[in-house]
Amino acid sequence: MSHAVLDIRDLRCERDDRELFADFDLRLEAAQALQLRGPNGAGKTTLLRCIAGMHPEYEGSIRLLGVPVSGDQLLFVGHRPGISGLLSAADNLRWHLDLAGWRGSGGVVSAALERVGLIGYEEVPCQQLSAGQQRRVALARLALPTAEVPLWLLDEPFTALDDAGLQLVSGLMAQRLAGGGAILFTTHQPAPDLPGLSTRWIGAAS
Amino acid sequence: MKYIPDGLRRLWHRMGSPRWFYETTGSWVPWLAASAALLLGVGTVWGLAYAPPDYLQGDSFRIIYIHVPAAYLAQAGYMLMAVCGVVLLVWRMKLADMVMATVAPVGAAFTFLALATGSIWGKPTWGTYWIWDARITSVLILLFLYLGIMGLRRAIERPEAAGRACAILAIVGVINIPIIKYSVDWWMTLHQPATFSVTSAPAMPPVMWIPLLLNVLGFNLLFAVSVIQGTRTEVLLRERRTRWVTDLCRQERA
Amino acid sequence: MRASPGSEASLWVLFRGQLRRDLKLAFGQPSELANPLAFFVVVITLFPLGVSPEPGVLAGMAPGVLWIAALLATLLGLEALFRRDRDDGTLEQMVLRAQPLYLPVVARMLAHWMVTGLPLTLLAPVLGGMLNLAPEARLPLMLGLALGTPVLVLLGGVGAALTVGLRTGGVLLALLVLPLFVPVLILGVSAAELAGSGLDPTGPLLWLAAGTSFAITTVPFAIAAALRIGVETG
Amino acid sequence: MSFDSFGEFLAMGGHGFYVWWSYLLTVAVVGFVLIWPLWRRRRFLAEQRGRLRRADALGQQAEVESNAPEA
Repeated sequence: MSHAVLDIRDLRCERDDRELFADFDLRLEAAQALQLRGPNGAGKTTLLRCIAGMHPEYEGSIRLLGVPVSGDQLLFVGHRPGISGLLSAADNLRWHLDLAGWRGSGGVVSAALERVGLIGYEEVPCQQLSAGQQRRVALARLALPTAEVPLWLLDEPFTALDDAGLQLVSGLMAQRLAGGGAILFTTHQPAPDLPGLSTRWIGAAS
Repeated sequence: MKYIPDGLRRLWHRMGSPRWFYETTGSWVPWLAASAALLLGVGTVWGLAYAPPDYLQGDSFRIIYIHVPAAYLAQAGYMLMAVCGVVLLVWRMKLADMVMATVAPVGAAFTFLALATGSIWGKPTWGTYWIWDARITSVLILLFLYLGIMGLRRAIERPEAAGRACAILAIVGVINIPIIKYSVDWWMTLHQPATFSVTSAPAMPPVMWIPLLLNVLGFNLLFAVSVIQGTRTEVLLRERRTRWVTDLCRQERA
Repeated sequence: MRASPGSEASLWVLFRGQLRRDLKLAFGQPSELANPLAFFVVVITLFPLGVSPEPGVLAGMAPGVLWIAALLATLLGLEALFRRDRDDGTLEQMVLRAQPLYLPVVARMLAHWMVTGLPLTLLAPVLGGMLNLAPEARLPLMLGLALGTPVLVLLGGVGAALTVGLRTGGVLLALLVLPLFVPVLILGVSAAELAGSGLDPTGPLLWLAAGTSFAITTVPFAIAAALRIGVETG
Repeated sequence: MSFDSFGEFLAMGGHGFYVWWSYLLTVAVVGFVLIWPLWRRRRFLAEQRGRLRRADALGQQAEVESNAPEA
């Protein structure tokens, strides 16, 4: 029997003494993308953090490919960039490769930076880049070979990006979907044009 | 857990339920308190009035009838926190966290008592209220460890995270306690050691140690009463949003 | 191409990558590197001024003074140990992705030791000379610091990890870790004192070595567990 | 009985001050340890009662109960 990439059942989750979810189910198959929408405080970020294992106060079952979630099966891009401002873009990405135990050529780093349009900025400390450029460094992680994992969790991936950046990120997402990955993301903007995309409202609208 | 008989496993799970704890232990408290009062009454009167004076220390040795139980509880309390910490981290039993949160101030109070009585005992014996005796120094460090745990719990807002953080600290601390104790003992042998310490009274006759035993038992029961009462309160606080606690509050009002 | 998780080679990549990153970060800010060392030197300078410049008096208290100053200098660097990583989100990436988390934690602590404990150790004999420390005590002092500062850094790491998300960092951190430093302090000072009075310092040094190996193998697990709590939603 | 008179008992062979201070301190600590949890409990119940009364007065009993999942 084949398992869904992400299978959430009977999720009940609280935060600061307030119930965010009760009897919440969610199922995401390979090559599917799901956009979470809802007002601020509805629990979109908390849901992503529950899945990533960074919010342990929940009841219910969260399974990735039929087994409990393991950090090396997913890629999480949160509000915090995961990029150190004191290091260069290349050093930051190299560290992300090392974290995943990547043993291939380091050439993939410049390829990823080229993909997000940061050619020539490889060795500049990230804190000297503009906010949009820093955001691109964070998103360059999506273009690394270590991003080829079954599930992406993206929290507001389109903030601080110009139109070109938006195109770029939706391109990376489409590529991952074509490669058989599943994507769960939050955004306040209207959804970009992606194959296999559906939208789910949580919070007030439900 | 697979090889544990079913009945035992069910008991374990039931014990993990704060509500079960609250409803079961309520009736224990009066009995425990009465036994504690009896033991402490007999032990203390015996120790204060009937035990003969120590041939070296005179009547000031009667302080041991409270100092020893307090020092014992100070250490036992920390151990209990570490055990609760393991239970919390391994089995995620919330009740263990509630016990741990309750034990900290009680254990710290007894640690303070051990320290204060040891220091008061030092005045007639050594001629000064404070001497860097190995045991007293270890107890002082134990007090710091308690204060650290209490400080950490206060500093972390989410009770769930605070519990696990304190569990880690308690486990690290409990591994360190014997190391601290032995290193301090060893350090004393390098420097001028105090000739005798508050608990090293040579070969006590039964008329002196039986009251000590009674008091140790009595203090243990007292500790149990306090921890059970404290945990019951903690259960109510943490489960205040559940229906059974709301109902209980309504009943209390009526 | 991608190493299967857990294979030896990818474990090495994980360890080396973290170490390289942390060393780059440390050497990227020379001031933060120098501050604990400057603190160490300044504190040592205060003792002759505050207590007595008498060579005999200084020699007697030199081991203790050097060790306590080293202890406080270690403490100084701890608060920032994980804080910046938490703020920029690299800590949550590390906790999430690294398998096992033990390895990058060890690398993190090793890097921190290389920029705090190691320079302190190398500087100690010079400052010992200024405090009139007996020449035969200098090597045992250095050995003691070399063996003891890793334990200080590791135990301090537990405190730093436990307080990483908290607003009331510094004082609480000191309260958490200083009592745990006691055995290291006692053993380290004793080694130097024994050697200074012409006795054999190997006993306490061996105990320190035992403690260091025990701490290296076990304490990173506690740090890792504490970091997992630290990255949870606050 | 190791003392001949009540006066001697109080004097404790000249160490009365230390012995009685220790026991006084013990009574204080034991009192604290026993009363503190009870005091917390009383405060909690008073608070909850206040909350429930407020909820009742507002006719919003439902608010409290909807917040209360079955234990």
